[in-house]
Amino acid sequence: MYKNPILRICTKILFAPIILFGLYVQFHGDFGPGGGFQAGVIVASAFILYSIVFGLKEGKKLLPEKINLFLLALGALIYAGVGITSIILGETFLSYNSLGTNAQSGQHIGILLVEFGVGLTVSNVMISLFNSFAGYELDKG
Amino acid sequence: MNWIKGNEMISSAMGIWNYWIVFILMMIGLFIVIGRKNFLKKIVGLAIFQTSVFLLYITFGKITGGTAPILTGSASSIYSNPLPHVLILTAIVVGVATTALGLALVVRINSTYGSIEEDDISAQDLVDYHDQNQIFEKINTKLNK
Amino acid sequence: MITELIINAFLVTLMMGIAISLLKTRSVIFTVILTSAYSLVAALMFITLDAVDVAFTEASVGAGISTILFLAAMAYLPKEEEKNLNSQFLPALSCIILGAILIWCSYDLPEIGLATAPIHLHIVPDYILGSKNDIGIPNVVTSILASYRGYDTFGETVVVFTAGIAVLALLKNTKTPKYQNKSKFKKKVGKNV
Amino acid sequence: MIDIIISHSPILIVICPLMMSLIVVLIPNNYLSWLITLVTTFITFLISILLYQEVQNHSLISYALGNWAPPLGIEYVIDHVSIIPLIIISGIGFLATVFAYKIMPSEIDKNSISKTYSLWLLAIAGLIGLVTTGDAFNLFVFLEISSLASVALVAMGAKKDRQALVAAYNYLIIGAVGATLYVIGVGLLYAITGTLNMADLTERLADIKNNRALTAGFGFMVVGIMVKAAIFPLHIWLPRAYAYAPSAVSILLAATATKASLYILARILFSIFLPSYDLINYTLTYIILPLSIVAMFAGTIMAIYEKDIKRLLAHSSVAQIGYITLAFSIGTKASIASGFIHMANHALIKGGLFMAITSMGYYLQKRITIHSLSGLGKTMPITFFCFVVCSLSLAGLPLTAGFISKLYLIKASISSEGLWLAFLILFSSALSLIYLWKMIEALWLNPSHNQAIKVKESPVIYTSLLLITFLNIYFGLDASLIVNSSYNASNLLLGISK
Repeated sequence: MYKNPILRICTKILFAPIILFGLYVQFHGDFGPGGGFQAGVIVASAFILYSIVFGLKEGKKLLPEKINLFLLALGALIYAGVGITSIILGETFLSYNSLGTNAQSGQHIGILLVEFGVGLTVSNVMISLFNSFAGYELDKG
Repeated sequence: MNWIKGNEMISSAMGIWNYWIVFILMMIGLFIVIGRKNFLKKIVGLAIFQTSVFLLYITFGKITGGTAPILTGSASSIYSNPLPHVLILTAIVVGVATTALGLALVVRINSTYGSIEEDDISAQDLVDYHDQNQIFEKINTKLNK
Repeated sequence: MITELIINAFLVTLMMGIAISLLKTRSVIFTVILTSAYSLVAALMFITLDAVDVAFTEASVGAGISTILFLAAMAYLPKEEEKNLNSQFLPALSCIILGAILIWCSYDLPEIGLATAPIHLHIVPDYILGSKNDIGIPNVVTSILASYRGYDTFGETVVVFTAGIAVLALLKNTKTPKYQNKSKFKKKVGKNV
Repeated sequence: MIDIIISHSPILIVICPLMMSLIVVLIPNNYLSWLITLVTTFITFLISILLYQEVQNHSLISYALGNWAPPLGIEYVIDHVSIIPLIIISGIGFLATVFAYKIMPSEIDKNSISKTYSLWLLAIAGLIGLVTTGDAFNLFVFLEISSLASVALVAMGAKKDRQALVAAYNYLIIGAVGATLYVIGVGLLYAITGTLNMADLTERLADIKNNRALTAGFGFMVVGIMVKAAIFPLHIWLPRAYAYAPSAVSILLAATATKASLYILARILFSIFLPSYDLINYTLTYIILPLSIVAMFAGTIMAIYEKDIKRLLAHSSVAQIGYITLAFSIGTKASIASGFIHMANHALIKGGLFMAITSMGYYLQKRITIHSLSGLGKTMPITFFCFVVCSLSLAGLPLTAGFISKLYLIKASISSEGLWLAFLILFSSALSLIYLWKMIEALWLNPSHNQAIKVKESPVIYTSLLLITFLNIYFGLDASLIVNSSYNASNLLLGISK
């Protein structure tokens, strides 16, 4: 845990803009380069920066492991859920035409939901990867 | 097939020297995976090998004078091929997943074997193997008495 | 056209330099830094080859996250790689043979940048048209990624999920027999053989 | 409701284990996570039987994902060929889950059992996705899912023996290099044809003659899949991976993992590259035939000298895979059918043998080697009986499933290659009798070390063991089910030419 105040203050200042930029990349994927994977990594880098500077315990307080594991599974479940709803609505797996009022808005909704699921899973996987590597020394049997 | 020949004879390697560079990078990565004995270096070699394969896919998709596959509304613009980009987006994240699992295994191996060199580890396994055999020899001799 | 050639040549020589120096180094820190440099230069190469989405992913996932993982793992690993004792002839030979096969086969591959290559003619026009009319998204890569080949991305998310769960299962509360054999195993057996 | 399941069954069979693996991770209670895994594998097995009926009526089910027509979107193809590995994987997956109830807690520490079951379901879903997909790149993605999950499962064996970590590491690196070689092959083929869909690839490959990139792409794809199918020179990772994995995992992997890759090899050789006929003929007769003959003998000889039982069975798996690739390399309709027959029978045999060894290991709480086996035959009669039946089936003696596959293999090899090959097959299966007798003799005749252990075989463990032994005998007596579906498969594969 770095005592150096400059680092701590900068992290606090930087934390929100990184998340904001991650969300921008997430929802800007339709018009420019971006999408679920890149957004998930950017959001994860904010949390990793926080747990580097403030220490793993603070990082675990910010995002507890239980919630991290739950969000990890939730992202992929959202993706599979979109697929299952398109089956229930009568089309084949992962077809978005019937999700919205007309085919094009259905595609928009489907792509946004799917990208959000990918972003959620990728960000939480990267955070849990960092926590397992960083915390390995602490609870080694 | 006329499309291979392009505008001038293919024997002049002008059009495909880029492939050769990518192939050389691939072989350096593969050599690190096969040649080096350090377990961490093998994972680095695998990452290099996979990144070079991604470069090969993207060089397939390039059209001279084409722009990024983002529709700009004007009908005349030529777009590079978007399909290899989609495949490589998937392959990059698969590569990182393999690297993460490999690193977790290397950390565990280091904490139980004390080293991540192939020679030290196989030497320790050999010593394990002989210890086990000695234990069974003792059991057999006790049994035959 | 010439500037693009110069940039391309510069980036390629940079990558070649990084790859060869990776062969040479034995210090682990330098290897990790070189790997992330390699990913970053690859991202630049992707930009010159008009693959902007891939460059973004390679920079953030390839150079970003894998470097963090390498650094986090490096904290537990020995800092110096062993001197390689045995001969490198067989691996070098197999790589040279494989490289020769690849270069031999590149003569029949379509020329780089040729607009009439088969991959640009078969399904890609339908993707570009479809992405404009059916899906209405300017970024064709995202429309293919999420809608046309959405199942690939689903498999992709499950691969990331598997890696996350596997690393959690491997590194969390692990109890393995630490040094199984209590024999007089010397640390550097390889050294004095 | 039922017709929704039927019409969407090609995708449901993959999605059901995938989604359940996402849910099982979140369940803290170990018993509940096993129960959900059991129910999921049972449902998957039911859907695979449903699919088997579907395939019998109309011989090819194509399921376009995302409602996009095949060359654009990804397509799932289920036909006579892919239904065989599909049923093997879901069937053995269900049996192994039933068996793993008591074995898993004794081998993996308490708080990572729900993660292990999640990886277990992911491995099964990855293998099923590998078999059903009709798209070359989607096959790579599911190949990665199943191999990452199997590597993690093998590494979980580190609680018992630290060598599991090195075995898992080798499995990961060799598997990753193999998968990357496969991706290079797909890339080269994509560059010269422009498509990724397998059916579309066949059409477009037909009119490309003696193109160097085609030969190189074919070579890379086949070598990549040979690494995954552990065919002879590239099988180095298999014995240690199966020996040091947790016992329940080695049952699942030994019976299913290589079968999916062997199916992909058959799909590449006989359906994607069928038009380039001379290339296939050359590879089959000059590369795969000699390799599988060497595999038969090398695997058996290594098994004879092996002391650790699980590694012995892994070496014998390498030999049995040699039989399957030998059947493919002869290349006639009868021989490819015998390849599929042996694929099914070998899954039953190897599953049964590993289950018997695991139940012995569970009672002894020790690593099973030739020495620790002595005298167990008398104390555990049921397991010993099942072990004997499965080893007879492995050796290929009459009235067992193994005999059927050896019979059809020898018939096929006589009709096309002549007597020398049939003699080699008989000689190598005679050799395999040596290590089987070595084990049975240790079990029955040797005096047991400590008469003290009074072993009460719990029914939970030996029910699935008895079931798999019964299947071995049943398919030995009435093998019409396996033989007919294998002949349907080889007719479909080679329907055009021979």
